[in-house]
Amino acid sequence: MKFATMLSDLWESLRRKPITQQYPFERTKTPEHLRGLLLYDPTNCTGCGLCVKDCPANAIENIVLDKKAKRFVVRYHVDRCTFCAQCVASCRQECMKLANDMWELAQLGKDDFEILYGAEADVQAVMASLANGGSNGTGEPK
Amino acid sequence: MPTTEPREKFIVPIGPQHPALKEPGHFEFTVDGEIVTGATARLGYVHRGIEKGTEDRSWVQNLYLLERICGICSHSHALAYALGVEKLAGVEAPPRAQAIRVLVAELERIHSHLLWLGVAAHEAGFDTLFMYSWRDRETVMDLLENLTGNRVNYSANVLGGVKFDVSVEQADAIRRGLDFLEERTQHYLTVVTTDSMFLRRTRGIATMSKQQAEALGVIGPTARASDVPRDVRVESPYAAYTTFPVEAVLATAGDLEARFLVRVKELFESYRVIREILDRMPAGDLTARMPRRVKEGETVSRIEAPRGELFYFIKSGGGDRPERVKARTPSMFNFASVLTLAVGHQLADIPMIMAGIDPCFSCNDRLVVVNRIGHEADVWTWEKLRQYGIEYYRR
Amino acid sequence: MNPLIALLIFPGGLFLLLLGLAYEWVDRKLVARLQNRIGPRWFQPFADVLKLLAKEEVVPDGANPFLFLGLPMVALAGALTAALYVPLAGLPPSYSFPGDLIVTVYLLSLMTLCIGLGGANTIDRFSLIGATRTLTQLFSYEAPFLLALLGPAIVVGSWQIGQIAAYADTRLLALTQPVGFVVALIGLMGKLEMPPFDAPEAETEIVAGALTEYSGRGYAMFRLGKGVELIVGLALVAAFYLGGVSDPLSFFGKTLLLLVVVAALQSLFARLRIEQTVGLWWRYGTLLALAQLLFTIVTEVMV
Amino acid sequence: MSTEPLLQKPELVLALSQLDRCRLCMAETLLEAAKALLQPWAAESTLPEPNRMDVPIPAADLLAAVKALHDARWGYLSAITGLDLGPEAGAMEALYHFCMGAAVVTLRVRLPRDEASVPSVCGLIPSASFFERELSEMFGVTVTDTPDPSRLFLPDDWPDGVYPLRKDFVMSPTGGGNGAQAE
Repeated sequence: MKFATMLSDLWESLRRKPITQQYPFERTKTPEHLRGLLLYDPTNCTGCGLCVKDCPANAIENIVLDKKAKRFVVRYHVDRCTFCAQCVASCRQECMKLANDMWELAQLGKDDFEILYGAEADVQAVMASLANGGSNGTGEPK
Repeated sequence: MPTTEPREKFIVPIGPQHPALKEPGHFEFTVDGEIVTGATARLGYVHRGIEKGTEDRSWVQNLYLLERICGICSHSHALAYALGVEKLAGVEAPPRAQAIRVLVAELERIHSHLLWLGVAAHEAGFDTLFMYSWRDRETVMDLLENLTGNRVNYSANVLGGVKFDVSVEQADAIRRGLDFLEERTQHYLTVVTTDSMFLRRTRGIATMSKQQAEALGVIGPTARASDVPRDVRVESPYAAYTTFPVEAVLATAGDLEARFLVRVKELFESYRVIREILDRMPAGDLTARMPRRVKEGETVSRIEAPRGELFYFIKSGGGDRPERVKARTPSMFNFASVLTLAVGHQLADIPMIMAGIDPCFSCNDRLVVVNRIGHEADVWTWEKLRQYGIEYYRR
Repeated sequence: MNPLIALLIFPGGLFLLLLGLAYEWVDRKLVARLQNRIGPRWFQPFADVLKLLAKEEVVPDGANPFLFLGLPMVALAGALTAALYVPLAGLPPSYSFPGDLIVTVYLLSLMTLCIGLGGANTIDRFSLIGATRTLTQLFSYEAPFLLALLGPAIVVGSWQIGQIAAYADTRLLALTQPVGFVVALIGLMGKLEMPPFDAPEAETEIVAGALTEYSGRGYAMFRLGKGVELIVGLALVAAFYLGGVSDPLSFFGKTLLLLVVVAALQSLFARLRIEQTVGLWWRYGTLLALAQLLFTIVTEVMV
Repeated sequence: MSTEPLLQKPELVLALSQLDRCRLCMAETLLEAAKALLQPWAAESTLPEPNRMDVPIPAADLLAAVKALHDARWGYLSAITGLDLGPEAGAMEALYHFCMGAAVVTLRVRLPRDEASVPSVCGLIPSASFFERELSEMFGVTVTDTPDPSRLFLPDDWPDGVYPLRKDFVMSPTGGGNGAQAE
């Protein structure tokens, strides 16, 4: 039946700096496996759509401009994504990767949450068609 | 109460909204004179219809839906589901993946037990222990973030294996983290078992004898605190527990202090198993080929979540969507059986039993409206109920 | 110094309120640092009070509005008048008459009484329970705390705080009456409802205890009253036992030293249930205080 | 492992004390024991998995079967699962899962879809009332003389007669049932 068992802790924490980390001013290095923003490079993508089917949050749309010429544009909804990296596991051609340094993803507007990945020309084409056509948010590739 | 006319039953409501209650639930004790005749609860305030949700998602998507049933045992749910689906599909995850799954499961057990230690200390007003145990919990959460990529929903599993590998540096980081945690846990063990102020709040409270625990079918650490050796890792080892066996930690007293003891001692068991896994990590690849459609059939998958046995029943109709996924979480089971412990007890014992169930349900300071025959409805404060209990025994 | 300024500005009202908040900040900061946290910014208590004063004061139904609004004022007034008889900031007490020790202790417990009544006045279940606990705890620590303060009074042979403080100025009474000092300190923690005696406002069980229904001005006044009570309590114990507070340096030094001890004690223990606190006080607190008194009287008579 | 003698019948006294390491044959011995206990109904029991045994039980004999397992202290009732085989099959199943060690015995009670009713086991296993309440509110199986038939999970204003976990429950696009139980 000891009396003040936490005394050693109190004494030790008096001599140490408080453990709380002042986040915006002090930043620790993000761990290597951290799952941040999704990055997609269309070079060896075959347009199979496995990533679209497997995504639990329907956050990826693979817009197929031209299957043979391998011109694909991925429309990525950051606000729906839960960063589970299932797309990285499902994609057999390893075109999907989650960045481990981009994790402060807050945006001011809702439409900033939509990112179009793909070759420059394709992205412009899709942007144009989106501007007037405005495809709905469903996940199946066109 | 010598009155002869039939006693009607009185409902003693204990309301859903309470600051200490992390999960909202409403409890009603039907009282016949002094004896509690019925105790029931009304849950569902956070019911999200997950079992219905699993029926229109594919096998892969369900993994992430089921992971969000509970914050602190998300990996247990994903592991139970993945093991079940792999059994159905006849796929065996490679040994290295199984070992990593057990590694993350044990890290999550440390995380969950340290969290419970803090919350229970906060319930007893011991805020310093709460602050320190949650500070040390950060170490294990950093380890998990470093290893899996996320602090809470680790999403470590993929059907047929795991997503990442454990590199040598990560293994060393885990070993260093565990050394620090082990020394701290040793300190907490002395605090929990010797601090006189704390023992006044935990020793001899809500005692559950071995027979009661077995009859009620309590599971997990609460059962092991009453010397009932129920631990799915020991009884029916899954994943890599066959190659890295675990001993069940038992205590005999069965009161709140014993439950503290069991959970803190289980931390030491987890440290041992993790070190063993890191030392003898089997080689091999991380995932096995998994068909997109699962053969028809049913299976039961049981694993040991931090709070007790997690029971999954999965039925597949041969398509790429499950027909039925039933997840029975340990807390529902523990809670139902301890509530039945209340039946037959004196109304005067209710504060102790409620305080002992699980700190996040300890609502030992509520207003109780008790109207007995002959008296008009008088409003009892919980203190009055407690004092009434004390005098009742003195008579 | 004309009495109005003394009453309103310097050792009286404004200075006391701000000092009370400053001491409350020191206490919260110390407890945080002992728990390895950073703790609040230096102006946090002032910001809290300002915010509360700006907020609307809601009178819950089922509570008598006159009583509900009046009690905080009486509580703050009680605490402030108690401060008149106590030597503050190195100055002798602004007013003192024989027997003002009993009046001061009574005025301080008047404040706790107001908190209890404030809680009992509403029909909200949490504040009802909080009120019963506050009042039970009030009757449990009152006796030992008063007995512990009587020790030095007997040695000095007068009940006037001013004289006791002057007498105790050069002698360290804590050495001659160590038990009395310990009981007084623990009694002070009981009076201020600091853990382990914070059952009346156990936030995990009954939200904010008796003050659950209070908001806006009423709650701010209770908070200020508690700050003043902290100052008065510390000043009393320091004046009696730690060798007087005749100059500002020793006043602030000694009271802050006591505050450090109290903060350490606060963060060391778990909260006791209400019947355990009462049991602790009546069994150990009172007996120790009586033993100390007996010992002092015996030595007084012999010498 | 509670090792006091499991069964009184001499030929079935199992040498549980020397707990050998191979769990599978342990599970088999446990399943044998359970099979012996459930003799009258165990005729058409199947073994879908090495450590699992399914025993179809008519609703009327459910109490007798549960009593047999409970009195011999064979494991504990781990869960009750409701299973809707679909409107075409016109049948539903209530599965009572008993677990002991690595063995799992499931008592399968086949029920007609429209007025499915099952006796309550709360008399033997008091803590089963939660499972029965969930079964009744999610599948519409009326559990006779269960101590507390009130709802456990669904909100109070949930329309009666609508059972969300049935196959023909129409999930409205905004989530949550629109009460359309396409019978």
